[in-house]
Amino acid sequence: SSSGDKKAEGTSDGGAKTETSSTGFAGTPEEDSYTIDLRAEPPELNSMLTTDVASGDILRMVMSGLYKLDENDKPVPDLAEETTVSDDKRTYTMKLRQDAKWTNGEPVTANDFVFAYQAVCNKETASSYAFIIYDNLLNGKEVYEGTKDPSELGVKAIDDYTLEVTFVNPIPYAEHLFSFSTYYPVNQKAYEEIGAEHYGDEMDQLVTNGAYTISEWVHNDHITLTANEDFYDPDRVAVKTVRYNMMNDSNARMNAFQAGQIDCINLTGDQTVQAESLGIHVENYVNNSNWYIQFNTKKTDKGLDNANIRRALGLALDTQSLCDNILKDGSVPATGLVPTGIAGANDVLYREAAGDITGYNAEEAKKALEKGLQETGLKAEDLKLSFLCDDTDGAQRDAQFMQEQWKSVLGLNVEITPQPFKSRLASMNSGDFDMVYAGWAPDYNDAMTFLDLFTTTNGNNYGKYSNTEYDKLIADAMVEADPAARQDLLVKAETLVTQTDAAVYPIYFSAVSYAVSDKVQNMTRTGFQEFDFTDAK
Amino acid sequence: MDKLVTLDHVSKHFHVGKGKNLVAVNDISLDIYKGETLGVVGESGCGKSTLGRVVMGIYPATSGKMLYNGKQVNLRHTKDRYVYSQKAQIIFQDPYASLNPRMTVGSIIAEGMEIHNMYDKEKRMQRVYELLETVGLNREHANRFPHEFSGGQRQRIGIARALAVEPEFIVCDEPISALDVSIQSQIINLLKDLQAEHGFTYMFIAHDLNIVKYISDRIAVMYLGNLVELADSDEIYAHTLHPYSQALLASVPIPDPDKEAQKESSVLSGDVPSPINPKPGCPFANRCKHATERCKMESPKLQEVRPGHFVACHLHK
Amino acid sequence: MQLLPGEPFTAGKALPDSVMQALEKKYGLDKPVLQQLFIYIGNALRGDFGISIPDGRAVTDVIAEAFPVSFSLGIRALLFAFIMGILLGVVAAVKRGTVWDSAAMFFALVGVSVPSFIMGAVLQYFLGLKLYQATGVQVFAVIGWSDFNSKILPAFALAFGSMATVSRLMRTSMLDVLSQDYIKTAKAKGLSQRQIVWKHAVRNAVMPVVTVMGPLVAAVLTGAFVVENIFSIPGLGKYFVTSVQTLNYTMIAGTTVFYGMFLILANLVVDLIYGFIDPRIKLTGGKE
Amino acid sequence: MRKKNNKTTVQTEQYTPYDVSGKISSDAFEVLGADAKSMESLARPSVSFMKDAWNRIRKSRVAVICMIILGLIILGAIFCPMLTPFSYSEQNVAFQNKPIMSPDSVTGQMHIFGTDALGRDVFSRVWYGARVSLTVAIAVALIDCLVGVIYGGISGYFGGAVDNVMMRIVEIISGIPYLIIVILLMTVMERGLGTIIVAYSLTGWTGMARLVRGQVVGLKEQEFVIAAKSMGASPARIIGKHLVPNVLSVIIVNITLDIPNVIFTEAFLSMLGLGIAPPKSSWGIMANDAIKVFQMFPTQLVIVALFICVTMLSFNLLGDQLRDAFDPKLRR
Amino acid sequence: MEEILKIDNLHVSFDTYAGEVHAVRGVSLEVNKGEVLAIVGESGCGKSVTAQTIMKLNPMPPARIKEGSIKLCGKDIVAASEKEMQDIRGQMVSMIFQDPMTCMNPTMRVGKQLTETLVNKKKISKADAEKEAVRLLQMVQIPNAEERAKQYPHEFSGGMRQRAMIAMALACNPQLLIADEPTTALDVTIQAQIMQLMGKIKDDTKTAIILITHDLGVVANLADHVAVMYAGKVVEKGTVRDIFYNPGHPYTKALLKSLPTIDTKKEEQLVSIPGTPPDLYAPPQGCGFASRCECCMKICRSNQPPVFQVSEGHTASCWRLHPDFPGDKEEKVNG
Ligand SMILES: Nc1ncnc2c1ncn2[C@@H]1O[C@H](COP(=O)(O)OP(=O)(O)OP(=O)(O)O)[C@@H](O)[C@H]1O
Ligand SMILES: Nc1ncnc2c1ncn2[C@@H]1O[C@H](COP(=O)(O)OP(=O)(O)OP(=O)(O)O)[C@@H](O)[C@H]1O
Ligand SMILES: [Mg+2]
Ligand SMILES: [Mg+2]
Repeated sequence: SSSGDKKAEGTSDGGAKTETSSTGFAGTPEEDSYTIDLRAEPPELNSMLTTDVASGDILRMVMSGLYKLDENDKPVPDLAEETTVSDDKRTYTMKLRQDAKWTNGEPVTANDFVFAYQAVCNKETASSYAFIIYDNLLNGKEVYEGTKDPSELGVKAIDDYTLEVTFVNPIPYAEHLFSFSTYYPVNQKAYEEIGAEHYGDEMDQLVTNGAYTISEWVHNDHITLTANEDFYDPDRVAVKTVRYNMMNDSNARMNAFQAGQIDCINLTGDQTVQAESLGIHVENYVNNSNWYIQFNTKKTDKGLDNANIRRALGLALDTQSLCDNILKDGSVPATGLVPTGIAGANDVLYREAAGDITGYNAEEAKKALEKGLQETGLKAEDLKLSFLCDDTDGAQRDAQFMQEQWKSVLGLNVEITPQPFKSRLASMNSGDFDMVYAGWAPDYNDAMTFLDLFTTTNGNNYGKYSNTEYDKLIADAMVEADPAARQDLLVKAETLVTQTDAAVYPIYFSAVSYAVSDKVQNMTRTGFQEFDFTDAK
Repeated sequence: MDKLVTLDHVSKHFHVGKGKNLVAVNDISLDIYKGETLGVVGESGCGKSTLGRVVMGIYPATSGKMLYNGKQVNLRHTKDRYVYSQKAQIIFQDPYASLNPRMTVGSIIAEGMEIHNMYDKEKRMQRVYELLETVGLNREHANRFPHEFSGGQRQRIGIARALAVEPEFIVCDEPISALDVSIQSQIINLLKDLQAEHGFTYMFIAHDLNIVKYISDRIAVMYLGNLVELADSDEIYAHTLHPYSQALLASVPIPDPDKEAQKESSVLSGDVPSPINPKPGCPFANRCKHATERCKMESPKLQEVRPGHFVACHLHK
Repeated sequence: MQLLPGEPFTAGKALPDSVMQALEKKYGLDKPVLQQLFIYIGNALRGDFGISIPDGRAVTDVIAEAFPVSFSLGIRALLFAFIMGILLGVVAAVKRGTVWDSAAMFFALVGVSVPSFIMGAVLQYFLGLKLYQATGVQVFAVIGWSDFNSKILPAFALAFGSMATVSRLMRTSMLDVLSQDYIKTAKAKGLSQRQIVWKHAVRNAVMPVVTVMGPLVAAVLTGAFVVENIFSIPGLGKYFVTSVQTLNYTMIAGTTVFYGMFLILANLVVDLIYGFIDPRIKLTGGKE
Repeated sequence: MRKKNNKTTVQTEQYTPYDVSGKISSDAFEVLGADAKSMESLARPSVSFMKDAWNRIRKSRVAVICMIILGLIILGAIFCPMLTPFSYSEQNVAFQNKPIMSPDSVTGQMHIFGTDALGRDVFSRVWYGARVSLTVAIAVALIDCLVGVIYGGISGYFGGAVDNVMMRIVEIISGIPYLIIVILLMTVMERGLGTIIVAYSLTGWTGMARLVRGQVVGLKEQEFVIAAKSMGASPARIIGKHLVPNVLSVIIVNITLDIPNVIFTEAFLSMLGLGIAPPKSSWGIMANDAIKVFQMFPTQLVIVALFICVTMLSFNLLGDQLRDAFDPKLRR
Repeated sequence: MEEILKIDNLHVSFDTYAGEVHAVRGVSLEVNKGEVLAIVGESGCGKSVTAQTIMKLNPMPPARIKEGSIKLCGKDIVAASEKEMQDIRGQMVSMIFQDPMTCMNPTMRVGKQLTETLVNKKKISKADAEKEAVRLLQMVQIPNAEERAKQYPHEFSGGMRQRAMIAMALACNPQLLIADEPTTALDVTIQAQIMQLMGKIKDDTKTAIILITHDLGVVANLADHVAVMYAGKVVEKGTVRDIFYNPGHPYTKALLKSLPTIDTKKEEQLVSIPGTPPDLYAPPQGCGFASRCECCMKICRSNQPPVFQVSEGHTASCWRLHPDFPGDKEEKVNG
């Protein structure tokens, strides 16, 4: 190993953990406390409004919902002690535990759920994730639009500790939904006292019921969680305090980690290689997100209405090389739209069941391009394509890689237009792009979260892809109660959109690699739970 | 003799900061006759240069009128000033600062002719050479830069520049104060010769009284922006009337040890008051031996007390 | 949710129109643009810069919280830049033409020639990490803004460029002052070199340096964007960088207006200091 | 010294050619009179101010070295990208982050400065980056200079209310940290060379304008300007012929000191991801990329940093030297 | 008479960018107690350099004493170290400069600038020093001395500043006061005030004064002895009366004639000295004045004239004073 780690090993000062250290990165000196890099400030700790991963990470620690995910992303009961599902798989009746308490001393009751779901379904609340309730719950749309009374929403408190939730369709991933932050309960009294405006803005403007409580929150710097003494199951707590730092700079993270100021950091691809060479303990998980190229099918003059041209652009990309040489963080080439970790029917992961749909093939790419050009009557010079991507270093780097591939394989000069995330979304929204490099993280653990994006009417269908066959496949899958049959429909749809029509071309399934110091134990990191310390055994 | 320039109650104020009014020239009326040399003397800061510049039209007067050859010139008018700028020229005190260091001597001298579209290019150059020779330099110097010349030579370049536009009237703003003693006389002689040759009218500003007396026909004495005495140069020396003029004359050291030793000392005490927002009354009152209550209250008017001899003092009626 | 590469954070799902409308109403974005602008200006004049949209906090609150950190970092950096810069400048001027002069000016040149983000990263790596690994003692913290040992490196990284500017300026101005007549007078009075330099020269030489304090404050503020980012300091600069990257317009506008006002204030303070140092300037008027 | 004789030699120190027997021959005392020719002759050859400054610069070793370095960098920026076998965007991803002097795995040609994280040739990128960075820097400096000189010249010359209004505008613009303005503009405009130049120029000229104004305010009270005025010269002539040439040296110095600032800003913008669009390279982009792999492959940063620092250093030093060369106080 | 200062064959050069400036080329002077020596001469002829060399105030480098000796009250100045010079300055010799506007530290109160020396040199307490400062200001006729001491220089008028400078210079009772053009920047009426004050100081304190000026009127008023300098050399030296009434050197003669007095008639042409002084980068081989001298002779161009005695205590350097000089055919200069 390198000299760097030897020095650190020899000189780690007097921490209790020194002896147990196997690699020399003992982490922070404080006992019974982890410092984790959260990378950015959680913008929204109001569970009804939150949309982002960082806030989700904190809420997961401080909130208990009906279900929670275990370390394998399997939903397990949390507050729901006993669940009965109706035969049509649309109604869930749950008995709640009676020993759960809010931090303001009130007990957690079924009404807290009813209140939360009704509030989310209220336009005034302006919840970005309202759809995840109103799309699924009975009468959701009508209540949201105000045509029906909130009391008609598919959620009822049978009594204080019995909750009944009714869905519009049978939902195979219902338990997964119950673990999602929008489905968390909210204490009505606290919410009304603090006011909708400020709920969740500061640590004292939030009432929680979970394993940890927020003990310190310095915005944009760090947030500290301390084990909740009133939690109904104190044993689940892995460590007394967890401090989340918010650091922007990847070098700073690496330095801080090596200097023992932090216990867990995410690594860039290059850092992964470096960390391994320094003997740092590196872990890796697939985060169930994918990155893909979406084509603007309305750009007729640039041949993007032609499936062959689109396919050529996709096939020309050596995704294996991208993952191996550029990303280097454990990401794998995409073989379809749905990432490897997404659940499928009958306990077989979806990807395994569906098999490989897409992949790199330079020869075919050239052929497809030729064919496409013939079909459209365009010349290669006419394809003055621009490639929209994020302005982050990673995205630009990936884009440059692809740009070079298009040039060397297809002889096309593609121009990169990096934009800040929000501008990129705005450009996508207004159809002001040729090709865009976009990524999608699942909202729930089901292939549908990836596939319903490309129906004609979906707001996220920025490429304006429209195929009635595809629309029908998705619509059928929505109401199909049999999991296997449903999955078949989805695989057909996936093949259609990525291969036959190539309206969207998947690039890779992303993974996260991270360094972790020796002292950290019982941390769960998966695609659906970026950090979780409440799975202690 | 004909009047060339007439100043009629000319004042020049500068605004220096809020509510502060610096009275550099206060209500001066005088005539300058054709072909004469009018000497202007006074302490530093009394407004001599400002008066000279007002006459030149560089500073528009705050109030009052100026007539040239009997015609009023409105110096706020660009046209008037342009026409006037050919008739009147100025020679400056500082031979170092008054020549643009980035221009050749030739182009400095030619500039005025260029501005006034005098002659064609070739003739202009010819004139430059002539002028250089007139002031005792030679034509090779035309391509050189001012910093290569000594002070006296530069002053002569300044004179050549003023002569280039063939003016009638030249304001000499202390043209010799910055020069060495041994050079001063060169310039004085040159100015005198030129006047004899071309019949120039000079307004000659200086604080060296000996030189002023030597070169001037009439002398104006200024104090704190005011004209306090005006008379023929011999007259003013023979019958000095204003106490300030008297003190001024007495203060000039004579380069002769015996005479210096005999001279009775009459040193003025005190300092010149500030020209900013001046108090009413005679400006000299605070230093004057003869000052009375009246002097402090009422500023004296310039009056002719002897033929051709004007003075502004309550002592003289 | 929409994904940012490598940073699976901010969601950006195309929201149903109904949700969009609800959000726009909540943030007052449904009104005509001009009206929004007037409302914004009106509010800004009252010190209300609106709501930072991703986290829903008042921009004023964010500034009130983050600025003190930036300020404390900036003050340290400025003090450092001034004290070191003046010392270097004085030494260079007094020992003009010697090795001391060359050394000081080379140091200063390096300062103006190395961008602060390179400086910051290099300092962090060598003085933060490597020194720690070599000695086992955390002489300088690598990140954060808490103990004294975490405040040295960022302040230094931020100050370095400004220090260089100050020292160069100080040297020039010092040389200028040293050639003034009143220094000759002081020397003629028989004062020692030390007395001349410190009692007579420095105060006069500092004046032109004070005039660049305004621009220097601006430089330090903008430099803080980088340094706070590198050292993970919860200051306004770090916020600003994030705001730019996420196009948080209210935050960008608020910070800009605030910085603008702050700089105007800083310039006022500089004027006051100037008047204090130079007795010729009275606060009511200009120079004589 | 107590000799009665009126005309006694007190000391004779000089060899006199005519002194044979202690007595000086009488023809030595032949009166020649004042030497009119040598009197007004100028000993030194005619040199213009600029020529003189140029002579001094040439004599300064530091300045010459700086100019040679800058000349080499500019020449390199022009020619090196044409001469290298690799283009700035050509990738060999399997051959990434290689040290200096590595022969390419495919073509076998030498990567003189190694390769970057995408397997691109650092040598050609650094020279291509020099093109971009220097173009931006010089373009911005010239635009700043043009706008600043005109603006400052007008403001300073006319003074009074005009000056007041114009300077308030400058104050407002420079009251906001320029980076904020640049960043704001960069977010609304399309990225690219032109945009950076425009964005930076929009704010950068204020410094020059102030400087020129300050100089002009001082100069316009100078007697040579007043002389021109009294000659009837128009304001345009005065500004153009008398004022601007006299602030030229200050302007030149300021340009040399401005250029490093622009290079720095470009680098900084690239660091924020607002620089020029990939795959083009600039020093800022390269520094930003190199910093990411700095701990593993420090040479990448060292190379760009060296280029940035040496250029900045050269411009700064040259600026200092120019300032000295143009300083009237140091002239004789 | 007690000799305070003796300069012998002093040569001072400046090493500059353009070459070596031979600013002072063999100056010999002596000053006695209670006497005023005036040094007159053209601008750039080396007056200030000579004076500043006495106090070693010239920046060294670029200045360099090439040759010669300076004895101040018997002390060898040329060999003195900087430390010794600090004791000499202010106590044995002090200096006032031409421009009172720039010679005082603008950011220090006038009183402080006075007490500084006192505390430093005389080692008296601050309070005493303040009292002494006020006394000094009163001595130089500054009204309201106590309040004035608390003011800054910019609140003083030019004349007052120059007087304060004199007070500062006299604070430690130096043996020798060097006044380098003390009145050039002032008005005539103020100049008269300063001259009167200097005369009084000479009489009261018996301080020797070196007065540098190019105004012959001032010389006539104040000086006992005069040294005329030209192009780095003393060309003539003697008592005031010698110089004014019996000048020996053509330059002195021309100088006296070149300026009009009140009695000069308008019709008279002034005697003008054509040309300009030589460039001290390349001083002429012969007499420095040769090129401008009306009666320049062959030998003047090639050989530097030695010092000749005109009368007792009156010397001049001109070949015309050589015993072998055949005499004027027609008196050009005196005519
Ligand atoms: N441009 C200006 N702005 C403000 N004040 C001015 C200006 N020009 C001159 N003054 C003031 O006007 C007064 C008269 O100045 P002026 O230059 O006319 O005096 P002067 O008699 O020529 O003095 P000197 O003998 O020193 O040349 C002075 O107090 C001066 O400060
Ligand atoms: N620091 C210096 N560097 C180079 N040359 C110098 C320096 N100081 C003085 N000189 C030169 O020495 C010569 C004599 O200068 P000095 O100041 O003694 O003249 P001066 O007789 O005092 O003239 P003035 O009447 O103008 O004060 C001049 O030619 C001058 O240029
Ligand atoms: Mg004047
Ligand atoms: Mg002098």
